[in-house]
Amino acid sequence: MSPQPAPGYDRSITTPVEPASLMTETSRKGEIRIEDVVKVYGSEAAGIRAVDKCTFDVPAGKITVVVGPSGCGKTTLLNAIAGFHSITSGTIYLDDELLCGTARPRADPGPDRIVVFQNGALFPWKTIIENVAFGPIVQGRMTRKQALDKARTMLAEAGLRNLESNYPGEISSGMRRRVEIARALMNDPKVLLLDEPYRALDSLTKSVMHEALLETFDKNQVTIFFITHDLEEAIFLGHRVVIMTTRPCRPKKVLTIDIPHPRDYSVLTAKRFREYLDETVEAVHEEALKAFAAGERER
Amino acid sequence: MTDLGPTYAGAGVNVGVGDAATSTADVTDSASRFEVAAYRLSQWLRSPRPYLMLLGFALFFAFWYLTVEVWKLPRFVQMPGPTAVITEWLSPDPTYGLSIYSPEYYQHIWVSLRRVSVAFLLATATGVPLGLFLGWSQLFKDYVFPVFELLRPIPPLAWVPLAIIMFEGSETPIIFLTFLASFYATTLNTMLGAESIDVSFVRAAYCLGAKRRQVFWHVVVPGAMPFIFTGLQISVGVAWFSLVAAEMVSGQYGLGYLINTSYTMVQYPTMFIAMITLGVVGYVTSAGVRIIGNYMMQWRARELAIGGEN
Amino acid sequence: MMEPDGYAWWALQAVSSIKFWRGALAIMAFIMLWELASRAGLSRIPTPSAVAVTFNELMRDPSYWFSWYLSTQRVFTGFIAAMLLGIPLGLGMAVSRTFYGTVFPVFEVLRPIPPLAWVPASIIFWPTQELSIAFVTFLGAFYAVVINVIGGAQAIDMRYYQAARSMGSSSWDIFRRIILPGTLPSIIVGATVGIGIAWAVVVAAEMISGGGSAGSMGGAKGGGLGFFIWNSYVGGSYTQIVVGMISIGIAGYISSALLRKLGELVTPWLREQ
Amino acid sequence: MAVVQRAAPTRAARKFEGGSHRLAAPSLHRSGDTASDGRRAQGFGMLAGLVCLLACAQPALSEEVKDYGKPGSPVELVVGYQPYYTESWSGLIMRNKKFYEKYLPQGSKIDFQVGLQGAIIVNGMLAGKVDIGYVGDMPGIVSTSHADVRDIRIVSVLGLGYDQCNIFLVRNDAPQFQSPDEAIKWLDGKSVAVPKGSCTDRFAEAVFKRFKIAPSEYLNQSIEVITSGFRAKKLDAAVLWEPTASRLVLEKLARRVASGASVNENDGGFMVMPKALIEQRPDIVNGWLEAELDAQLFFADEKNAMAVSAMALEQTTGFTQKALWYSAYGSYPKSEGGTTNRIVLPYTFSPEAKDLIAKAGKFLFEIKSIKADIRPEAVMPALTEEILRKRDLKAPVGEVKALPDAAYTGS
Repeated sequence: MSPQPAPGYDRSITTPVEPASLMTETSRKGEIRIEDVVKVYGSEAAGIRAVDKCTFDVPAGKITVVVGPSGCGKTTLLNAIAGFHSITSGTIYLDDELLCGTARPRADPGPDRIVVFQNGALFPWKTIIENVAFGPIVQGRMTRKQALDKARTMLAEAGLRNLESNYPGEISSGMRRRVEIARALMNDPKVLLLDEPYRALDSLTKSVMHEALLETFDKNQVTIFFITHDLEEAIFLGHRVVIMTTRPCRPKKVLTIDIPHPRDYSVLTAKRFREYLDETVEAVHEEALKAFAAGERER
Repeated sequence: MTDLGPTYAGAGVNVGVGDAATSTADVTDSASRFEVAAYRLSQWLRSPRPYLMLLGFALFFAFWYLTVEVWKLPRFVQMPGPTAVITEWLSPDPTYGLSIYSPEYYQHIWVSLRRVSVAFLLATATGVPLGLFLGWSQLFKDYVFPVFELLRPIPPLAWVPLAIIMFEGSETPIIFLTFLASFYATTLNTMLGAESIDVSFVRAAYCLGAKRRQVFWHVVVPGAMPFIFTGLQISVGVAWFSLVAAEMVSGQYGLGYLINTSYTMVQYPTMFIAMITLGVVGYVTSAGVRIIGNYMMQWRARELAIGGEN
Repeated sequence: MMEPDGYAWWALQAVSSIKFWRGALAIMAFIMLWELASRAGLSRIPTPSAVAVTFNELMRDPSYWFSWYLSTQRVFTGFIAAMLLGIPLGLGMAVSRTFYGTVFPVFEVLRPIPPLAWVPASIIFWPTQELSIAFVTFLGAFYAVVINVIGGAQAIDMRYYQAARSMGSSSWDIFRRIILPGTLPSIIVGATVGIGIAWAVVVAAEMISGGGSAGSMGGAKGGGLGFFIWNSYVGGSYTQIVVGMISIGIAGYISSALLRKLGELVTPWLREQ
Repeated sequence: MAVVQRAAPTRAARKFEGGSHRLAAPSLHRSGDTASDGRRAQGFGMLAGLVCLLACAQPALSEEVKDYGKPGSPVELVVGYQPYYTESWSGLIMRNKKFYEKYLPQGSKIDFQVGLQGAIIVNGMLAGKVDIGYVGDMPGIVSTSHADVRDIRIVSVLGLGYDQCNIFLVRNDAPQFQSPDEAIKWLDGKSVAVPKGSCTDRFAEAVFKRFKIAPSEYLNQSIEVITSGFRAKKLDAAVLWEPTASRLVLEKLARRVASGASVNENDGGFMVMPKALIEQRPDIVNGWLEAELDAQLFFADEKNAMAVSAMALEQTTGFTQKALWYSAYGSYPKSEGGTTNRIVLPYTFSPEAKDLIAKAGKFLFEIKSIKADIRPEAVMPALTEEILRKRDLKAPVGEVKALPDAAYTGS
């Protein structure tokens, strides 16, 4: 099922569109500082050490992409930030507010850090619009009518206008990803945590999704913490790319990609892109070999 | 050798009447439900299925008719033949006093139906919440589930004598036995339903700011719904199983009682009428639960109609 | 260190886990509650202590074990017949459309009739009481086996066929190499469900044909755990009823567990899932 | 019926339990049904139709008749008898004293099988598993009404009685009744249990019709279920036959308040045999009836009271010898429907026996228990009359008298 291109989406115009309706919140920063985080599953001795002394920053309002071989602990890190998993030691700060540390090993999940899951997590038993309006209604921030109206505008902007009353099972997986991001943005999160969201998509849909994500980012300037194992995707999307070692993961190389935003597809063939690629592919390949040798079954 | 050519297009699970071999991708709202049903019906009629079905029934009745009435094979001769059963069933003045014209026939059906529905509703009212809590809170499950598992292997029908002793009158033991069978099926399936919910839905809900209670109502309950209805269907079938046994042992009215009494009164046609009625009523009740299930879960029905995405 | 998946290691793991202790505590509480309730005369059910005493006596009584033997024999005759007939029928229906079209509607119409409704008819039809009870257990297990086999055969992924077909295998190869192994897991599931139902049905069949008003000839004899419970009820010794119930629970549990074990042996590729 | 939902919860194997809900259109088949598919189905249908027609044309086998062998040759017979039915204790005595061995050819094997009530024996006879039946009046009459399955005839009268197969029992804490009639009226609106299809069932429905009584529950329960029902205090009343009635009274589980004698309704026990046996083996039938006469004479002799109750004790479970003795020889006060001569043993079809059969038959047809009134050829008095004439005895051949309690010498 080929996704219909969103109407009115035209990359040719260069001036960024000022998203008036979304910037009402106080200018949120959304900077994450991860310091010496260690995570061991199971008992100290016999357990599996997933994250080892991991330290790096996720700048506010920027896209940070974490790349690493499968099963190296990236998802554990994301889960720790989101508050699904506890950490053994070290600290994670969000805008200098402590998310989790030795005192409080597990952060509380909240609408400031919303996760977009690998296989998608739209509630199949709610229609598209109910899904999108779910957050504000549940938090009691808006009445049902207000939430539905705002959801309707969000969907319209994302070009998903005529799908409001459909169920997630009835639309393509590409469209589902965009609804999921719309659902997240409804809550004006400080950080969007994306756990390899485009992994299951074919490459054509993937490229459309990349451009849609960039377009959404242009409008919202929300901090994005993006996990993938696809290097090209990382460089194309990210302001900053963090290359992780194999398990237990530690940042091996941190790269700032100074290709200006908003980027479009032409970037892929740009010389600068290739240089970044050469620089990083060797590092990533090395880690991939080690992971392969360990026979790590991708969790 | 028979054809093994598998088909790939739209070979998903069909729902509702007939075989939804619709490979048309866009079953959207615009095509009204009636047109879809009409299309499926015409598709069904053109295919050999209805004729095979008739053939199947014809063979079954022929076998029954021949062995009992024409060939009179040794073991079969005591059985009443289809003609005897059907004439008794439809005759305004039945020889043994029971046919579609006699009010007593409907009283038996009504009593059995009432018992099954009371037991079924009780089992649903207790089984579903218990199942949901078992699936939802690990602590609750650690304490309650072992006791549940301790009692479950004992077949509900082994409770017949104890039920007769424990409960007053002749009605409550029967209700208890029917309830017990359904209760196990409903609780277990609901629990499995609650447990089978993909953890990312729960996490997504928490992310979106839902509190624990809201997650329970907005995620666990709807998510477990398909399993709950599987459980309810099984529990209706199982309720009929134990109702029959309970009625046979001691009771008044009810199809199980009717089968048993017509056996001791040597009225075999009436016994077969009761058995067939039991089959039909059992089928109708479980079909009813299935239809309610499909109606309640619109999202699943429409998702499956299009071959169901992963 | 014990090798990780050895039995001893598993047992140690089970005992040390908190879940085990909570479960044990809950069961203890349940039994205590039962004891107090019965002793206080709340319910007419005999107290666990009395039941334990009777259980102890019965252990030495050969006729008690003989009823185990009879019931098991009836369950397994019915069960094996259900497998021998059910699996081919299920596979046949899954494989050929004509067979499915003809047989399945009749099967669907007969299935809602509870097996126990067949007890009187089965007493009339079959010459001996053993056969009539075995027929009823056969019916109980038969439906579950056929349904599961059909379900299993259909759940086999299309790609396996296409792969086999592209490698030029004949219909027989596909049947033997794809459908049979593919359906094996659901045959096991069907068997486990079937044996559970068979045990429940044998109890009632023995009760009804042994003692209930739809009794068959040979009045007092009959035997089997179901009849043992019925006889204790009629004889007025209520503790034996509970003993009988527990025995059937254990028997049913053991046979299902055995089947599950067999299932794991037969389908090794499913183990590490 | 705890249907185990998920043995091994593997996600891959889709599991179906007893009640599968949406059975997928078998995706193994071509989902688009091409014409060839249709043609093959029709062809298949044609073939099956042909086979049916061929089969129907086949001549019907003769009605399945059991072969009892040539006259004079040894025979194997199954005798369905009721040790739990005092009126038919001649069967009990036959089993113990083996009188038939004198009259049957050498090497004949007789297998006595216990039936909890007459109807079960009749079902066995119709299924060809039982050859001779000792049954009450209702099952006896009902057995003759299924000639299409197996032609069964009543050949001898085991006994008639006014307080044998028609005893009203009530729970101990029921009010004290001045008279049996008052007791019977008390039953209105109560839960009454009776083994359906037995002589007490016919008797109870006849009495209820006559006294215009409508019990709140008219439960079909076997004698065992009724015994346990009284023990568990769940039943108001029951209509039973001896010896269970005496057992309940002696074990103080229930009180006897009335019987057939209080309403002048008698009942009887009969011996039934298939026509095939009577026609193929007159020697066996006569031999058996001679032995039956000896058994009834033995039963009628007061001296044998203790011996008979001992035999009964040996062939029943759950009964004391005292209860068994009381069921046949005990004397119950008039206020409880007691009678002086407990059982009359007519052996052949005395006028009372004939009139009982006619009355009962008409009533059973009225309440639609049998398809048509009794066939005249269903009753065959000639055989027993011939034997009586040969031994120049007259019906009734004896009576079982109520004896004083002292006569019971057991513990």
